[in-house]
Amino acid sequence: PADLAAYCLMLGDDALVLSQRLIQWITRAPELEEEVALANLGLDLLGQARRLLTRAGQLDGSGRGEDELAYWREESAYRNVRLVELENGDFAHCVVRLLLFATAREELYRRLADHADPVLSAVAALGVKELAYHREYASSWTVRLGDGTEESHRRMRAALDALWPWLEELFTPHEVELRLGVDPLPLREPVLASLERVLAEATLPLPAAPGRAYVNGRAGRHGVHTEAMGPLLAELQVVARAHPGATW
Amino acid sequence: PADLAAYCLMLGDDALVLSQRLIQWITRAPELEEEVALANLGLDLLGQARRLLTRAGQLDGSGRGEDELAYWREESAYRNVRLVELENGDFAHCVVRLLLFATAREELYRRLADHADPVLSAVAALGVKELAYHREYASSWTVRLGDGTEESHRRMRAALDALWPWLEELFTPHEVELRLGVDPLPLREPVLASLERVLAEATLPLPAAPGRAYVNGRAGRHGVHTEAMGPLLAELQVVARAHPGATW
Amino acid sequence: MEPTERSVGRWVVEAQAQFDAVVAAEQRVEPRDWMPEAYRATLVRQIAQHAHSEIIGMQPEGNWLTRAPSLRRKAILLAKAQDEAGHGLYLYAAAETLGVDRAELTEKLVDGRQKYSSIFNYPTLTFADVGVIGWLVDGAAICNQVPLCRCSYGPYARAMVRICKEESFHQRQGYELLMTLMAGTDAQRAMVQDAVDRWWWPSLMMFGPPDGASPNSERSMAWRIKRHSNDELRQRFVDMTVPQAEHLGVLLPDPELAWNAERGSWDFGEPDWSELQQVIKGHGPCNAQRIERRRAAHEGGAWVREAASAYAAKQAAREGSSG
Amino acid sequence: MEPTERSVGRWVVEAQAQFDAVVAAEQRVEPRDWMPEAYRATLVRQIAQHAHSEIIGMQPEGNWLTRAPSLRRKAILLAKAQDEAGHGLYLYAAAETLGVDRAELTEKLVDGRQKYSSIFNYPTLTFADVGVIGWLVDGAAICNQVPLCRCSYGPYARAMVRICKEESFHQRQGYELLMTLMAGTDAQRAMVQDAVDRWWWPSLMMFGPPDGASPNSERSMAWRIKRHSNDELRQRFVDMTVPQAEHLGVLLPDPELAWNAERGSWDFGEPDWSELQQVIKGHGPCNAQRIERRRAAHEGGAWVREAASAYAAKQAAREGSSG
Repeated sequence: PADLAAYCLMLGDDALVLSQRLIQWITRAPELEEEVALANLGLDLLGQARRLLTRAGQLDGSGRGEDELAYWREESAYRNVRLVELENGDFAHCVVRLLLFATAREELYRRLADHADPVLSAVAALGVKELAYHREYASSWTVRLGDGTEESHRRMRAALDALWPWLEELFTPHEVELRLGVDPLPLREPVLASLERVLAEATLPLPAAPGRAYVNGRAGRHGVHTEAMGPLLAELQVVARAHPGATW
Repeated sequence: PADLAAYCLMLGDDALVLSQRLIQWITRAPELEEEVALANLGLDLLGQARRLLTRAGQLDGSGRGEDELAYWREESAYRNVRLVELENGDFAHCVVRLLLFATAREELYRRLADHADPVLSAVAALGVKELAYHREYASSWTVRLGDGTEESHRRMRAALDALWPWLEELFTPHEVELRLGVDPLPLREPVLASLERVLAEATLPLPAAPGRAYVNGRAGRHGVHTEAMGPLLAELQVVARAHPGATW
Repeated sequence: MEPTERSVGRWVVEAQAQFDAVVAAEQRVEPRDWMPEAYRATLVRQIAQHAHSEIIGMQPEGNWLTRAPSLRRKAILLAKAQDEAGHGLYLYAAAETLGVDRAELTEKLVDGRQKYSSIFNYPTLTFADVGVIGWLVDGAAICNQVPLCRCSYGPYARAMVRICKEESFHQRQGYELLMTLMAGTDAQRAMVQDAVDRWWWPSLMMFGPPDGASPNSERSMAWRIKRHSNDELRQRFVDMTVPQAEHLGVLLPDPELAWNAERGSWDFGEPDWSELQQVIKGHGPCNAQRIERRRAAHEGGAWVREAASAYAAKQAAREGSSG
Repeated sequence: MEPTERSVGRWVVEAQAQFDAVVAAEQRVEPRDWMPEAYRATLVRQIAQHAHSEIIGMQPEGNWLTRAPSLRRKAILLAKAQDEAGHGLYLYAAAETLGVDRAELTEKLVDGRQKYSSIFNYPTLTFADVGVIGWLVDGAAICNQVPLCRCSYGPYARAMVRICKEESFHQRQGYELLMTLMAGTDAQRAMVQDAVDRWWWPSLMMFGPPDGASPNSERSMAWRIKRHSNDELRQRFVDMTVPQAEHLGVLLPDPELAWNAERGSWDFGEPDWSELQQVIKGHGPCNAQRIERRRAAHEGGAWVREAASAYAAKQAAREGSSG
């Protein structure tokens, strides 16, 4: 259960942190329909995060609830991949990050939908539908922006160059994943194949850049994040931490 | 002494918050010489803030030191004017805010240099020299950017339009100032005259916009700030507050 | 056969009579019906202002989305922001039935030719503001908007039915947040009182100037766009809110607030109309910030909208050539 | 009288002999002296890389300027950032004595044609990193730089004297911060240990690849630009640092670290050179972020520099016409 708790934290933190990045788009989106859609995606991910964090708190024996885990852990105890925490850029950056994450996470949830843990399998079974919508949303914008104007094409290439090197971390197994038999490496091929199809339709080249280096072998899954993570958590946690023990 | 403590807080908070905004420029300035200069200005203001907050903590009988006042007060207890807390914009915005603030603060410090309180008078006596340099620095950039290129002129006008309405608050007396006999209203005329000279040399028009409204008669000096203040304090305070009682 | 001037004249007179009869009978005017130009213009202005208010109104609360102190409150607030964007969409669609388009209205918003509710030019300073906006600002909006569900213009009336239902839900959530905070720590209770102190008077000003100073009201009433005077609605809001404040345990910051047994209503003080005037003229604490944010989103999103159009055009061409 | 080819040839031979003699005698080569082209190119590359490192090196620590947990630490860190900008200025000035200009070097930095120290491509994740950078990174830099104070090229040597003095001051401040944290709470001590765990190996890599894999070293030594091999300096750093770590009470994350009585030195393990290779090739955790920040500041500041030039030109014209 300690390993399963740690795994729920990893997936829950991915969802929570990406949700926070999407929320930062609200009142800043290029069109009102996108305000609605991004809020919708953010709500899906926030819902997944709440169920996964709650499950982690049950499994690790600490009795911590979703809020205790979200608001009172420090940065090094957060286990999300670095891709989801990077600062927001332009809308192309938003679309590309969603595309990379949703394609990989849908593929993962599909495999977890029959996991032995009833909560994890339920989150995955519902999540696979949600993520399929996220991937569709991101794919359709990828195609429109990639095959839109020269400027949108250029911005999409820049976003791909910036984000692609962080994708590899999603396929790099952590020891907890290996012990649980949920090695993410087999996701790599189908995810890349799917991304290749979308990028081809979008007239965008598949980037070839290698993954970003770790720090002495450690990265997001080990609590070693980027410099974007501290300010993100500071903002997320500031009100809750100003009122220890309060109920909201 | 309660009034004098409150007054030291007002001036100390002005200096601390503007210093924090200047510090955010580090590694982002248009030229290395400006990195050095902005750090220098930030250090001056930070020094003033430390002496003024320390004095406020002595006078109010609470025994709070500079760090307790800087890191453990909440937003509504901060007494700076709103001008200093507004989010950074471009370098023109930085220059105009410095110009407005430094011109007004130099004028104030000149009058406070013979104040009965030995600490306040010492801060003012040293500060008047520091602020004269700040005003000179801002004035010389105001002239260069105002009378530089079309683009720099346009940016300076936009910065003036954005910031001018917040200037008035520096001349609007708070009851504490009236009781202490340090009404800031008499500063208004000499400050405006000085600004008019600099703007004329910079070929920039003197803005005519009225001051920004208060909220039910309250603004920065009463702890009613703008939406820029919360994130500024969250960033300033996050590490200190994560470690209550720690020494650094 | 071209209609003669006289036949056009007679047709207009008949159409006007038909319009007047529909309005007087409390029936709905629909987009294809003839309507007086002034009626159309009034509606466009009012619906646009209302749509703009929904969109600008996302900002003060949106300010707390990333900082909401529990994940449940974050989800509630995010769903509310989503609803508001949706309300904006319905209302712009209603305005479009009158022959204007959304892009044009957005341009008018960002260059200051059209207004939005002045209440959103005040800052949100603590998380309690989220609750107080739900309670007081949404509450006042509902007082203003419920009569609009019976507005003579069909698309606007139908949009308002849906919007009012969701607004009531938001108001209850706001009040529930405040109940939770008032049952919490001293600091939480103080946050609520401070937020009420800041939002009470601006909320009262949401009903507009006193009746004597409200020039367009009479005609809007005749057209069944407006049904109650500003002062009537303000009084209704005060009477509804005072017992809620008592139940919450907060003090409304008005020393003149007193029950008037004779009128069966609460007496209350005069808002600071000069502050409201400053805010209306663009000098409120957040006017520049709100418009700037909207402008930045709109202009910063131009390349995205252009790309979407370019792609749609390419697709249409491809389908045309293959079909 | 035009010099003949032969006379030029002889002149070069004599100049080269003169240069060799100056270098061998541990005297200084000055900007107006003749120097071999390869010497000049090597110096430009090294001084530029050094200047870039000062400027890029402001970022990892600058990341904590706004969050420093006491006002005293904030002031210290701000003064340090100011010093680093100053070091960058001296060093660019030293490079300019060799006939290049700062703007050109900055262009080469932001488009990746010139490097900076790879150590700055690691993230700073807690405030303890500020102390550890002072202790380990500045410490390693000083080991590298002290010999440069005797570098054969005068302007570089003189800049290094001033820089080393300030770097030592920064290193002492970093160590003092760590002493304070180690005397503090459990959480503070854990922060320090975590930071040491992350920075130890990258610090060792600051001395460059092992001697066998360092192709340009020999010539730089002959020219008295470099005086010790990478491995010598690395050993010197380890020997200096181990007792400091013991005094602090932190563990260096190397199980092979052991006193070798025979050598009178500490034995230590092999850094992960493959990770260093990734970082050098541009794939480190922060390479893209560091260059992007520098590029954004440089390009975002173009209008300011243009305005300053335009104003200076106008002023010159005005003085010309009035003078």
